Amino acid sequence: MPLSYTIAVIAIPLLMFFFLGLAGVKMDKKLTGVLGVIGMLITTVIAYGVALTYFFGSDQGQVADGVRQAVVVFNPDWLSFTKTLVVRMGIMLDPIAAMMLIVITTVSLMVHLYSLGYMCDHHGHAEKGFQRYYAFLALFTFSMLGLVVATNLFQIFIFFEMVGLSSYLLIGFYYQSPAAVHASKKAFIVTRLADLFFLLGIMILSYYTGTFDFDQLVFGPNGANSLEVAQSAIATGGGATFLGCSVMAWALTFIFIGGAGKSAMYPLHIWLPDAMEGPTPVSALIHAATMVVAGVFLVARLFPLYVIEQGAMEIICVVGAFTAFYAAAIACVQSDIKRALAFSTVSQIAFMMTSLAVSSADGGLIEIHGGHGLGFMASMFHLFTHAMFKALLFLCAGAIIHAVHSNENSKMHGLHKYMPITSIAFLIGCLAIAGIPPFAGFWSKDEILVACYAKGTGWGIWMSMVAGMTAFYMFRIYFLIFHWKKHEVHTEHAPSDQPWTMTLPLIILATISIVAGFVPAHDLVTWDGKELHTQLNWTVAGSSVLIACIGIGLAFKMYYKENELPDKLQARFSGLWEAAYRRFYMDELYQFITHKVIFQGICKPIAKFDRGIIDGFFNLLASVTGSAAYGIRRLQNGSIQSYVYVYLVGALALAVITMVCVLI
Amino acid sequence: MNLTLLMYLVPSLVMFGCGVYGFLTRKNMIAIMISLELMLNSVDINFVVFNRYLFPGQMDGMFFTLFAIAIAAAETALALAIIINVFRVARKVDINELTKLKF
Amino acid sequence: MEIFSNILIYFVIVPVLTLAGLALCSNKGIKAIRTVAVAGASVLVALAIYLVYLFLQARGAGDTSEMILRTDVTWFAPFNIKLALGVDGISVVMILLSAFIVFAGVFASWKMNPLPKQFFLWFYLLSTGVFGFFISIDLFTMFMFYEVALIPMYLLIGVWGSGSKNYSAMKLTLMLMGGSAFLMLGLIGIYFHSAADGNLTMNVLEIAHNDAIPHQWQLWLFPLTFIGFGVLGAMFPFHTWSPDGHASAPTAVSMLHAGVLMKLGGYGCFRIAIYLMPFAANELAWIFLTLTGVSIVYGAFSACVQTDLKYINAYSSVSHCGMVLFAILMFNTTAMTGAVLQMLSHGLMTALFFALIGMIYGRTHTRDIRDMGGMMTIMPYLGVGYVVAGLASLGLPGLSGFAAEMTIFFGSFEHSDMFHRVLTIAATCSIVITAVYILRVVGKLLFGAVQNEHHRELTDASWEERLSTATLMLSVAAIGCFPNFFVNIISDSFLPVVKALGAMI
Amino acid sequence: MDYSQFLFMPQEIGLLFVFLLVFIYDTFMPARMGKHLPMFATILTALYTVYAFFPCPDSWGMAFGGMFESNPATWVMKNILNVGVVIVMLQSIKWTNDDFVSVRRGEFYELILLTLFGMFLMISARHFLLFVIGLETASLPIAALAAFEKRYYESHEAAAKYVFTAVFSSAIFMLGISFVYGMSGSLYFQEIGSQIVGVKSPLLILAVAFVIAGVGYKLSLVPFHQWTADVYQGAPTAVTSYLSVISKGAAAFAFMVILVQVFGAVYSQVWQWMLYAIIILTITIGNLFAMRQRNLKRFLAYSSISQAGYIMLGVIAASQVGMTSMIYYVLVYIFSNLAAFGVIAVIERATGRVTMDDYNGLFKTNPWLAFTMMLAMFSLGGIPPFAGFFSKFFIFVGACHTGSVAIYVLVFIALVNTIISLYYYLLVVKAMFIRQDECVIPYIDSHWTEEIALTVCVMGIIAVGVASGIYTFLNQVTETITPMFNMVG
Repeated sequence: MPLSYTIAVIAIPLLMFFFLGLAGVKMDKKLTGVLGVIGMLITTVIAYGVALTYFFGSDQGQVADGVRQAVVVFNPDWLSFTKTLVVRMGIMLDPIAAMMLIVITTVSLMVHLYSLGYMCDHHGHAEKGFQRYYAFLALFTFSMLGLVVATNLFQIFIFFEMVGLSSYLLIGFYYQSPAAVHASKKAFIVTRLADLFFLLGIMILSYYTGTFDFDQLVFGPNGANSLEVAQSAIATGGGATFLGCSVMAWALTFIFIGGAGKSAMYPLHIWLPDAMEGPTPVSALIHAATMVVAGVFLVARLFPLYVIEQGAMEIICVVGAFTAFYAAAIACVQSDIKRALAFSTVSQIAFMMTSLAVSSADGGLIEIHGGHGLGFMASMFHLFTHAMFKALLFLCAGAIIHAVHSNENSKMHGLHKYMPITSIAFLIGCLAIAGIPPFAGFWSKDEILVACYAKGTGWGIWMSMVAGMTAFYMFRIYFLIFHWKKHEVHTEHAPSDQPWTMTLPLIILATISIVAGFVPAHDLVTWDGKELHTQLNWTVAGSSVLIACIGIGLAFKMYYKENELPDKLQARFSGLWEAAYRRFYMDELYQFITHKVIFQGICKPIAKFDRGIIDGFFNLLASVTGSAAYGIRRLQNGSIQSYVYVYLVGALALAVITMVCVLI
Repeated sequence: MNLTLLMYLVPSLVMFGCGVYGFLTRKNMIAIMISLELMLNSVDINFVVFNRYLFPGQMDGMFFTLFAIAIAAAETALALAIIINVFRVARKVDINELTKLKF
Repeated sequence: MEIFSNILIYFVIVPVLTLAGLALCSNKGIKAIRTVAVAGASVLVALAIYLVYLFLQARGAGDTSEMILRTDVTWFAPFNIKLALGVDGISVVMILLSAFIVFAGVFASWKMNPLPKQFFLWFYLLSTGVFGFFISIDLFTMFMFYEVALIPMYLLIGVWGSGSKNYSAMKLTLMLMGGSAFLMLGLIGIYFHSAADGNLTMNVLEIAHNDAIPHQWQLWLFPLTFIGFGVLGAMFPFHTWSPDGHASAPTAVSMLHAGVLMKLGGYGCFRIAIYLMPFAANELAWIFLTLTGVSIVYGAFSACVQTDLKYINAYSSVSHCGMVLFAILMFNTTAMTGAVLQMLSHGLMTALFFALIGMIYGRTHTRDIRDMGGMMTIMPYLGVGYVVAGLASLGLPGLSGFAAEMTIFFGSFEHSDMFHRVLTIAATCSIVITAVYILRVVGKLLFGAVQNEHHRELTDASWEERLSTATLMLSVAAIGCFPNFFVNIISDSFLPVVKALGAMI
Repeated sequence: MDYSQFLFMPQEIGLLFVFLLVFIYDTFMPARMGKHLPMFATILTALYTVYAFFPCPDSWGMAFGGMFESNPATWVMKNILNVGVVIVMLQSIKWTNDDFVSVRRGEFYELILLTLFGMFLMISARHFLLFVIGLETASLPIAALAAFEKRYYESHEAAAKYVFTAVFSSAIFMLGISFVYGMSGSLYFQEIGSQIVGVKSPLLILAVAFVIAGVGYKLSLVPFHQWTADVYQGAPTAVTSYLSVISKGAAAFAFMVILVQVFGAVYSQVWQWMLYAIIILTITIGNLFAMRQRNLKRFLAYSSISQAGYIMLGVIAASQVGMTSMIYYVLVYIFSNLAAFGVIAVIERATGRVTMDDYNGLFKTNPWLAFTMMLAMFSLGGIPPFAGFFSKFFIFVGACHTGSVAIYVLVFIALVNTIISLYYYLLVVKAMFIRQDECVIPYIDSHWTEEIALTVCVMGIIAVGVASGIYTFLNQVTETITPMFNMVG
């Protein structure tokens, strides 16, 4: 299948958006849903075709002397700032783009299908705004696909905004609930703040390099990432520095902040838990699998630049490692399963970031601190697997919530015997994320840990510990939902497995989660397009599995059967527990800054100043004139003699003053 | 004794001053009119004197004076008529009556 | 009369004819009045589009002259005042913008009451002034049309306005006229130094080519003219007429005023102040850059706390128009192109905003966002329109605001000087603040629960309202999706200015 | 003597002729024919105006030993005044036929014509004797006219105020002239001008100040203005309008001639600065007072004071351009002010209401009157596309023509003042268009003569500005007297 079909992959969702958004209002709700699914199915098929062609078909000239290179399908000008600095809207396929195509379309298709069931009440009636929902899903899919196939940095920025918008619209889908509106607003503004830095980064970068295009920033002559090109691009900065750091370091850091906003890195993570106000399938698609990894994708895109600007890389490393732990710690105590999953997402994305960051320095340094990018490969691999099993977990959670009408795990307990399929699927997901072989998560996470150990034992131990926590909190959730104690039925009818539209995606994703680990990622998604030969590092693998098992065991001990242990521990470390439960008060901090400092401290005074001082000044002018007019009216007192007096004095004064001026 | 220019100019100036002073201080309109006459006449004196002393060769000043006298007469007539009108309405010739229109 | 062979003059003749036609209508015959008004507006749109076609054709045919469609007709010979017509890319797009907004404005004031006839009379007098300003390149004529466009505001607001309309109308008129007082002095000063060889001229192009204005004169003529136009461009601290004025003005007037009239300011700043006095422009740019930079952030911040829809919009206009002047003062083609894009974008977007606000106000009879909520469920069409306008305003890709602002930011950042860089970054921050207040109002107004149960009976937009807003929405999307089309029209027109400025540096 | 030199004053002769005819009609016609006298006088004046537009081929030159000059400029100025007078007469026809004034309608027209004759003398005089005669002829009858409405007390008070201050100022004026005569030994403008070149005596400065005061009185320049408001308010509206435009226009022209021809030599040292101060005072004080007025006649009085200040901007330029724009300004001002006064006169005649609050909601009942008034206000405020805008712009350009920074500052002050003036002009518009009132003035069926007058004014307001030919023509005319400005130093 010719690669140019990618255009269709982008175009179909866009058309679906306009079609469903405009015409959908008139159509039957279910019909629009089905149309959406069909459209997505076609998109997925084409995307798979294109991606597989790119990876395995060799007739498209994308592989040159063992290097898998980027193929630009088409690339028209969109907006030209100057003759040289031009924004283009194009489609480019390279390993990570192709991989992302698969990830996005797969998860999106699953979610489309799943939503057919999810967005209906128990009598199978579609909810209000069903068409709008599918239109927005299509819009998001379009934006995300456009993002990953971008040919230049600015196009990525544009689609960053677009995915931000669709996320805003979907989080606020239930726009009559204030919580949803607030959450969507928060999500948009936080990511917008990050995008501001992204924009500044692009400004600086493009000012010094004079281009947005990747093929001048990072892609070498053979169309794959090349350190030399990145080197020269950086060099165009002419060693210009700002506050002691090179401008390029600033630019790349800013760009990373942009990515961090989307990928919910600490301290910009606060929007993600609230984003769970949206429909659960949306959380699965946007806030677990695809959009939130945009930041990782962005860094991976500019990987060679980061490799050379070690300063920026260090920042990413620290932020990633810290976020991984921080989110995991919070995830351990959340009672709302979606929030718990959200924090586990944050933690997992932090894994990817860290792995990218350590990548440059991993085993066997080759010429200029390049590294053969095990971490890069691991990160992308984990991105792939994580998308699958996290989507699975979220969809399971959705099924559960749909069954018990609550997010609180206290309302669940012992659901295993009511909804076995969901339970097994969820278990698979947990095993995958916990990194138990042979499930998908094991392979990718193992590579990551290897990369981390290669950077330094400290980093490795730290990340292994976080991996252990991951296993613990995931199984804590699992046990609390499906076991712990007998389920007491709250609703009129007992919870049960959901209709096939919802279970089928679970099964498919579960299968993928089992087998995805055996995808030959080493050969396919490497930073320089060359095949990467690694063999399993048994010490790391063994230790990580061991740690995972410990975590699971702990969770089993504490949460499999109802017991006092959790409460005791909670009482023992109540302060810590409280802090973690309240997410270490980050939201309160933001609340304080935005409301007290900015709103009360800046906006209100400025508004007062405007009305009072500025406007007051002009009103003052008017009133002064008026009162002056009132004051001088006494001159005209109606008496002839005073008139004549003024006349005479005026004439004489005129004469005298002139004499003084002229004669002296 | 021969009179110099100053000996005429100073009195005429004084006359003018008196006229102005009278205009500004008197309450009776007739009196005010008289002081106006004083002013006009002092001007006439000026013209005549300048003509006689400085430019004896010509008559401009003299003629001007003649016309000025005529004009003054006309003015007086008109002013008197108006004063009478005012008197008809206000029953007074007090200048302070005429302050209804102001500000 | 060879002047009638020039298409440009018809941009003035058509509104005047419409005026005449309206004058002939009877006060009662609302149908006739509407017909005439719509006819006039449609003809204007058609003319404008044809003009764009002509322009592209001329440029395509390799006509690189600075202004095309030039015609000079002597008007006041003693002062060498001419009726000098001519357009370059900037005026062309401005004319296009004005035509579209006039078109939309006619439909937005469809049910205008009372005195529809008089309303449209003033409305078209205003349009006459606007078009006249854009087509003429003679200082006197420009200034005349400028004031022709200003004065109808007084009656339009005073008679058909709402709220404290008397105060607002008087304030707006006097402040703008105060601006034009500065302007008039500046123009006279320019005129008397327009030529070294004594034969003075009012023609912008000739003055620019003579380049005879002594530097020490430029230094105080430039501020006069720039402030004169800046007042209309809502430059801090001369912007305070804008919130009150807009709040009291009727819908179509707000549309036309924010959409087109405020653009006269930016256009004039560039065409007269900077173009004719590059030396002073270079010398004094920093003052006005600071002022405009302030108004960008300042306007955005003050918009955050407003509760009246029109006040919010007025302050965001201060912010966006500040961006226009800011970019114009950056003196490079990219930023200036961005400025014109921003004028287009802001014009359409704000017109859309005011149209929607007017329509909502006409139904709910309140503009206070605290009294409204859940409008999306009640009037979905207007709701969606408002969201679109909001997204355009906060610069979302695919809508006009994004292309404009990005061009401005990247263009301004081209400036190698640190001062300009810092200001640019400060200005860039406004995109976040904009998002804040736009989402705030969208969330309060459209989403959430319905505040007032009586609102549930309200109807959605009627056909003419849909037409009016759809026109604007499509234009916004068109600019947003195909910015390069407009950039290609605009950007070359800045070369002479940039060259003149470059010669100064 | 050579009677042929009377040929140099065709307009004056014609005017006298008209005057005599009216006088004869008034005296000898039977009483029942009396009601046609106003129409008769008006038509006659109109015909004469038309005739006066066509100068005799060789009518330019000096007469009576250079006392009297007739040149294109004076000719144009007189024609402009003629037009104004015709409009005033048209407006007053209906009023003079009212019962209370009908007995004296003859005097009204005769005095107006006589005053006009005096103004012609002022305009053409090149000798102080003739000038003084003209001045007095132009000012004294107005006192009688002011006292025309015998039934109203205000009329008498106005007349008294006018006559006393007028005589006083003419006394001061003549004193000034006597000084000049004492210094130069001549009363001919040009001779004096050549005599005082380089003279820098306090006496001269005093003389200049007194002359400015004397003529400034007629122009009602601050601080010689205070009679204006009271007289305008008290006098009958027809007289007020006549006073506000015609005599002001004539005085402005004569003023410029005197200042340039007589005192041109001391322009830059002496009278430029006097005028500078006077202009600032006049415009500002006039505006400030006008802001608070409710009575429209008084309001227009103050507005006309500040307008006089703008006219002086043309004088202070002391150049041909300045003179052109001054004449142009006067022309426009005649149309605008007469339109305003015309509306006021109509409404006052019909309802007797003259305050601004009476005009609330006028547009609803009398759209055309309101429209005319609005045009007048816009034109006075200098709003395009009406004539006032052009005249203001050109008078500013004319002033700045001198090129001195001081004048730019002056123009700037004037411009700032235009904002204030716009404010109070808009107050009237606001009253008519925006304000509402329960006791609004009912529909007024105005007389056709008044309608003609108003129509002429409206056409003038709209056409005079846009039709650039008028200004160009005025420019050509004044170019013929450029030599006059040569000795300005």
